[in-house]
Amino acid sequence: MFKKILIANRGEIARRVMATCREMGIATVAVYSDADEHAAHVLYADEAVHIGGPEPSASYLNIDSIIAAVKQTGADAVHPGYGFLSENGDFAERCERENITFIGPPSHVIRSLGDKITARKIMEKGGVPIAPGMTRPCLDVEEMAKEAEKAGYPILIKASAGGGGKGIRVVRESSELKDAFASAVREAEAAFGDGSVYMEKYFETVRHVEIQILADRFGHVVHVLERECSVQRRHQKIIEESPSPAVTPSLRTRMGHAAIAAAKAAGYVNAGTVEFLLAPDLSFYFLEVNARLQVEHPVTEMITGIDLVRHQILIAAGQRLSLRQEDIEGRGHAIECRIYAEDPENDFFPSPGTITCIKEPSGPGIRNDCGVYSGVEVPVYYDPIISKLIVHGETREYAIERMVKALKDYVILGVRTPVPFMIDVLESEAFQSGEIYTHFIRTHFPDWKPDTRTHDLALIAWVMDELTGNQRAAAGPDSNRIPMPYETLGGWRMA
Amino acid sequence: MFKKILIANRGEIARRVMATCREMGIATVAVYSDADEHAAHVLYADEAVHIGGPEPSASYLNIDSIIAAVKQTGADAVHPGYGFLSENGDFAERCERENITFIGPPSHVIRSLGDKITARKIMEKGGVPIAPGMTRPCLDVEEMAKEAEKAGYPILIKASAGGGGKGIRVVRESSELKDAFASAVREAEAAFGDGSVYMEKYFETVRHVEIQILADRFGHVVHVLERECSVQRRHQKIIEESPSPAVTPSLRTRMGHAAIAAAKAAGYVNAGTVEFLLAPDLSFYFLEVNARLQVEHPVTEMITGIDLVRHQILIAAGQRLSLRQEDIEGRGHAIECRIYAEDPENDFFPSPGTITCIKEPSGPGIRNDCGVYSGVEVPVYYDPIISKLIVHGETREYAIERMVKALKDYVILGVRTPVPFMIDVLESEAFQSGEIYTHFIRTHFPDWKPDTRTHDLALIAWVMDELTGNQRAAAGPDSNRIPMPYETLGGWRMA
Amino acid sequence: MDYHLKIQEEPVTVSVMKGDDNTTRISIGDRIYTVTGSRVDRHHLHLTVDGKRGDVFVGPNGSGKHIVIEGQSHVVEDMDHPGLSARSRKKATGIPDTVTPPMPSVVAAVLIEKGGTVVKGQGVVVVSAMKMETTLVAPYAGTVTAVKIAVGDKVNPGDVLVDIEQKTETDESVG
Amino acid sequence: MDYHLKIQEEPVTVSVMKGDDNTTRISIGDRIYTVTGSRVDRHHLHLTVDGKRGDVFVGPNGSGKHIVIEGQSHVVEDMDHPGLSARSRKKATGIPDTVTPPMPSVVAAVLIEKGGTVVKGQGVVVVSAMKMETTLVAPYAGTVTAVKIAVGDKVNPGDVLVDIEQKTETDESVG
Repeated sequence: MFKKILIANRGEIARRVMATCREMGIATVAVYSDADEHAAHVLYADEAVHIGGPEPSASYLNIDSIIAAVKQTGADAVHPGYGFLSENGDFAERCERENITFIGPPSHVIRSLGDKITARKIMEKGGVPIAPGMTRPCLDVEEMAKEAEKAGYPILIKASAGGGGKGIRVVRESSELKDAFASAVREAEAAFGDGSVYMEKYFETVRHVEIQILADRFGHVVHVLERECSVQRRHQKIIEESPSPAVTPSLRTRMGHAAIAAAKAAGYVNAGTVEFLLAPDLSFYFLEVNARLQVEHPVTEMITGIDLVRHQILIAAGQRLSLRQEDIEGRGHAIECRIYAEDPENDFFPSPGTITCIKEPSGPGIRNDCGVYSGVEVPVYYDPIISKLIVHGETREYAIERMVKALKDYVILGVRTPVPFMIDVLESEAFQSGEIYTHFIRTHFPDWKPDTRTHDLALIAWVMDELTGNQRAAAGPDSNRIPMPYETLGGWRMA
Repeated sequence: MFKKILIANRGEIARRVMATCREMGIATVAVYSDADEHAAHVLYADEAVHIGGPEPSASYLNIDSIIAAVKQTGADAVHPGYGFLSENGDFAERCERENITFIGPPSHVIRSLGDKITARKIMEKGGVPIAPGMTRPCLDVEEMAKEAEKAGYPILIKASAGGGGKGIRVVRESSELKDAFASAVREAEAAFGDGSVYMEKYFETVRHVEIQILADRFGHVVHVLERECSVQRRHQKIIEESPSPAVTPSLRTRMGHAAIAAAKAAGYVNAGTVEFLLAPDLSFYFLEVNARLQVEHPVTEMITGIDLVRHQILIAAGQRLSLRQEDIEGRGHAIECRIYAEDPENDFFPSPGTITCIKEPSGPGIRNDCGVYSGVEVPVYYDPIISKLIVHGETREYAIERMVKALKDYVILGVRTPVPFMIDVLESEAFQSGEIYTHFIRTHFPDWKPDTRTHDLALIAWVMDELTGNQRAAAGPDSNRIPMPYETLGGWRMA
Repeated sequence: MDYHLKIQEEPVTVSVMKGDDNTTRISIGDRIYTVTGSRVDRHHLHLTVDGKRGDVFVGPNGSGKHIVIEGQSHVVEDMDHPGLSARSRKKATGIPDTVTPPMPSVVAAVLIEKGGTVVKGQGVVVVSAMKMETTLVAPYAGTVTAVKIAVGDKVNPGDVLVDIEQKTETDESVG
Repeated sequence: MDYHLKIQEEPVTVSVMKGDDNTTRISIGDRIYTVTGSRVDRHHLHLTVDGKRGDVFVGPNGSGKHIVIEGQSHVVEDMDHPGLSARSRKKATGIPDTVTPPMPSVVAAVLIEKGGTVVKGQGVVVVSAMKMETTLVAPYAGTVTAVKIAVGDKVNPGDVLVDIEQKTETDESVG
C-alpha cells in the first residue's frame, strides 16, 4: 500500500480524499497556490508544498510544479480529484513515465475518452447505445444533412475537438442546418484550430442519468448504481440524487450493463462515470465518460455505504476489487446540494470573499463535504464550490425533508450562497413529483426571487445585534460567553 | 399528525428528537431547568418552558411541571427521550389521563416490564429464553439453595424491586449462599422497603447483545437487528456497534424472533429494545426490555437507514408501521462512542465545566449527535454525556479506522473526555479481534494511562500559543482573522 | 428610537421601545413584536419573538450586516450611516451606469484602448471570477478617456475600470 | 528564552530561540524542533514542526492551558506563574490531605456533625456529580471543628468542606 499520497487539487475534494487517506493510515501532501496558503485543504494535510501563483495555469494546472512536489515529498501516488488535471492525458502520462502512481485510468484511456468522436466509436463498437448521429468528423454540410434526415430533427452539431460548450449548435429544422453548420465550423476552427464537427440527435426533454463504475486492473468491473443529475443551471449540475426517480429496477440493470460494457470497451481502470441521456420513453444514450471521481460521488456512497475513494486507492495500488456486483445494493435515498459562493439575487454571479462565519448542519443522515472554515477567504480564481451538502433518508420524501431542514440549519456569513434558492426548489411540487429534466430550472424557476417572509425577523435581528452590543462583545476577552438577557440589553437601556 | 411535540428531556437526545420533528414539520417545545437556560436543546426548540430548579427532581423528573408545560404550549404529544421520565409508569399514565400522547408504550406495559420478576414471567410464558433461575420472589434461603443447585453455580441474587445495582450479589459456590442471601435481603429491604429477592444463573464470560424492535398499535412487530453493547465501564456502555461480531445470520434470525415474541408477550407498542445475554456457545437469555429509545439507537439507524424517531412518532400518532421485516437489512458496520465529560486520567470522574471550544468531526460516514456548543456550561446535575460519535463503514475494519480518525479530529476544550482512551481501545488488537465480553475493559485496560507521544507537541503548542499572541488575538476585534506567520511571531520578536 | 434601514434595497423604518420585563418592543409598519434575546457568540443571537424562539446569525457586510435566518440570507443597511458598501448594483435595465464588475474578479481581457470610441452596450472589459467570465459593456456611447486596469488585475464592484466621455448630442438611446 | 512548564504533573524546561526564516527553534531535553505556525482562530493554531503540519487547539485551564492534539488531551502549566488552578489533587495513596471533592459537584449528604470525632478513612461528606456519587473521607483521625457546607451546595476541587483538628498524639497510621 502507498505510504504517502499527494492530492493535486484543492478545496472540498482535496479534504475528502485526505479523509480516506487518513483512515487508511496513508500520509497526505497538499499542494497550494499563493491564493491558498491558508486554505482548508492545506491545514488538513500532513505536508504542504507551494506550487505557484494564483492562476490555475501557474499552480494547479502546472504539471512540472506538481511533479516536483511529488519528488520533493517522496509521495508514492497522486490523486487528482476532479477538474484541474484529473482528465489530462499529459499529466497521467507524465506520472506513468516518472513512476508515480496516478490514481485514475491509464493516460491512453483518458485521451481516447476525452475525444468525443473516438469515445462514440468505442461505445458503438462495444454495443453501448449512442444517440443516433455520426461517428466521424465531418467537413461537408451535405453529408451532415443526410445523417440529420436519418436521425430526425432536432439535431445537435458538436465540434469533434470539443470542450467548454464551444462549437455547439441546436438545429430544429433542415432549413437552419446550413447556417448553423457554417457558424459551428467557424467557432470550432477559432477555438480549437480544427473546424471538423459532427452531429447527434437532440433531445428536448431528457434526463441526465449517470452510472458509477469501478474497474480493477484484472478486468473485473462493477457498476455502483445510478445518479440523477438533471437539475442543472448553466449546464452545471446543482442538485443530484440517487436513485433516479425515473429508473426502474430493470432499467437500472440495463443501464448498469451498458456502463460496464462501456468501461470494458474503453479498457477502463479505476473509478469512473458513464453519463447517459435518458428519454421519457426510457431509451438511453451514451453521452460521455467522466474518467475521474465525480463531484456528486457522495450520493452513491450514501446509498451504498461504499467509500469510492478507498476503492480508487486500492485499485491504483494493484489490488483486486473486493466488491461483487451482487453485493452492491442501494438503500434509501440520497440527495446532494452543491453550495457555491454565488449570489442568487444577482443572477447567481460568483460571490467570492471572506467567510466570516460558517456553521455546518449535522445530525442523523447529514454529511457536509466542506472546503472552507470561518475566517478563510474564498478566492476569485477557482471554482466557487464551498461545500456539498448530502443527506440520506429512508425514502425520497424523507430525504427531501431532511435536506430542507439541513439547508435551514446551514449558516454561511460573508459570501452569498444558493441556499435560499435550493430550499425553494426542494419544497416545490415540481421537484417533489420527480419529473425532472435538464430544462427543469429554466421551466420552473425562470425568474426566481427570494421570498420576504423573514424580512421582519432580519430587521429585528439587525436591531437586536445593535442592542446586544455587537461591538463590545466582539472586542471583549469573553466574547464566547453568553451574556444574560439583562446584561445583553444593558448597554442599550443605559443609552 | 401532531402539530407540536414537547420533548421532556435535555442534551443530545432532546436535540436529536427535535431534528426529526423539524424534518416532519412538527413544532417543538423544550423544557429546561435553572441550570439549562442556555443549553443547546433550548436554543434548538421553537418554544421553551422553564420547569424548575437544577436538581432533576425539581425539573426533568417533575411530572406536574412538565404536564403544565404541555398544557401551556398546547403540545399534542410528549417525547420522553431516554432516562428521566422515559420509563416512569406514573408519567405515562398521567399523560394518558390528560389526553396527551405519550410517545412510548402504554403505562401498564412500562410498569410490568419495569418489575424484574414480572418481566421474567411474561417472557417465560411468551416462550422467550430466560436465564435459568426463579420467576417468583423468594424470602427463604433453602428454597433458593434448591433452585441454585438446579441452575448451577455461579448464580446471581437480585432484588425483585430492583434498580441501581442495589441488592445484587454474585455467589460462586453453595457455601457462600447463606451470607450473600442475608446481605442481599438486608440491602433490598433498606433500599426498597421490600426484602424479597430472586436468583438467576450468572455468566462470567458473556456478551450484552440487544435487539431493536418496532411495534405498532395493530400488533405488527418487526425487529431492527442487533446491537453489541459489551464494552462497558462501571456497568455503563461506552462503545456500541452493529452488527455484533458474534451474531451469525441464523442467530440473528433466532434472536430477532425471540425479541418479537417478547414484544408480543408484553403487548409492546412503539420502539423498544430487548436486551439479551449472549454466551460463548451462542445460547442467549432475556435480560430486560428497555421501554424507550436507547442511547445507542444511532448505530441501528446507520446500518439500516431507518429513522427510529420518525417511526416512534408515526406509531404514536396511530399509523400502521410501514416497514416489513423483509425490508430491514443491515449494511456495512456502525460504531458509536459515547463522549462523556469525564477525566480518563482521574479515574473517569465526571468533569463538568464550560466548553470553551468544540469542533465536531464531520465527513463521509460520520455522525455526531451533540448536545453542547462552544461557550456552554456542562452542568454538574445531569448525566455527563456530551455527544455520541457514530461512524459507518463498509466493514468493521473500515469502521474502526473511520472512528479512530473521527476521534482524532474531535476537539473539546474546557472539559475532559474519554477520547484518548477510546482511541486506545479501538486501536487495540483485543477490540479489533471482536472478542468482546462485558469484562472487556477490566480485562484489557485495567489501569489505562494516556501515552506521552504528543507531550513534546503539546509543549510546543503551549509556547507557540504564547508567542502568537493568544491574549491580543482574543482581545482584538479581528480575532477570527488569520494572521500571517510574520505577524503571528511579530509580538515575540519585538519582545 | 427609530432606525432607518434598508433590506434587500427596500427602505424600512423600525421603531424600538423598551417593553415590560426586559423585553424590547419593535414595530415595523403596523406590526409590533415583543422580543427578548441573548448573544450565543459573536455572530449568533438567539431571539424570542412573540414567544417563538429562533437563531439568527449576523456578520459584517461592508457598512451593513449580512443576516442569515433559517437558510434565508439578507443584507440590511443603516441608511443613517451609509458606508462604503453602498456600491452600484446592476440596474433593472441590465446595464449599469459605469464600467464596474458585478463581483470581485480578475481582468481577463481589455477589449478597447484609450482614445477609442465605443457605442452603447459594446463590450469593453472581460472579467473572470471562479471560472465564470462576464463582459462589461459601455453604459453609453462615447470616447474612452482612461483604461485604469490591465489583464490580471483584481477588481471589485464599485471600481470604475474604464472612463468613457459621453457623446451627448446624438444620444442613440433617445426615441 | 526558557520556560519552566509542567505537563501532566511532569516538570519540563523548554528553550525557545529564533531560527532562520521566521522559524522558531524549540528544544525540549535533547530534542530540537524547528517550528512555524499561524493562528487560525482563538483556539486553533496550525503548526509546522520539522516539516510536518498539524492542528493544535489551546484553551484556558485555570492558570494553565488545555491543549488537544490529534485526540490527545493535555494540561500544561507555567511553573514560573503558578495560579489558582494548582489545586490539590488526589494523591497516589488514594486519600487526599483535605476534605475536598475530586470534581465540581453538589453535596448529597453530610455524614458528620461539628464537634464529632472521626477516624482516618471515615466517610464525612457524599458529593454527587453527573449521577455519580463519591464519598469523601477523613484524611486523618480527629475532631470536626467546622462543617462548611450543607446538602445541595455546589462545591469545587480545592474547596475545603470540613475542618478536622488532627489527633496528633495517637496517630493510627504510625507503625
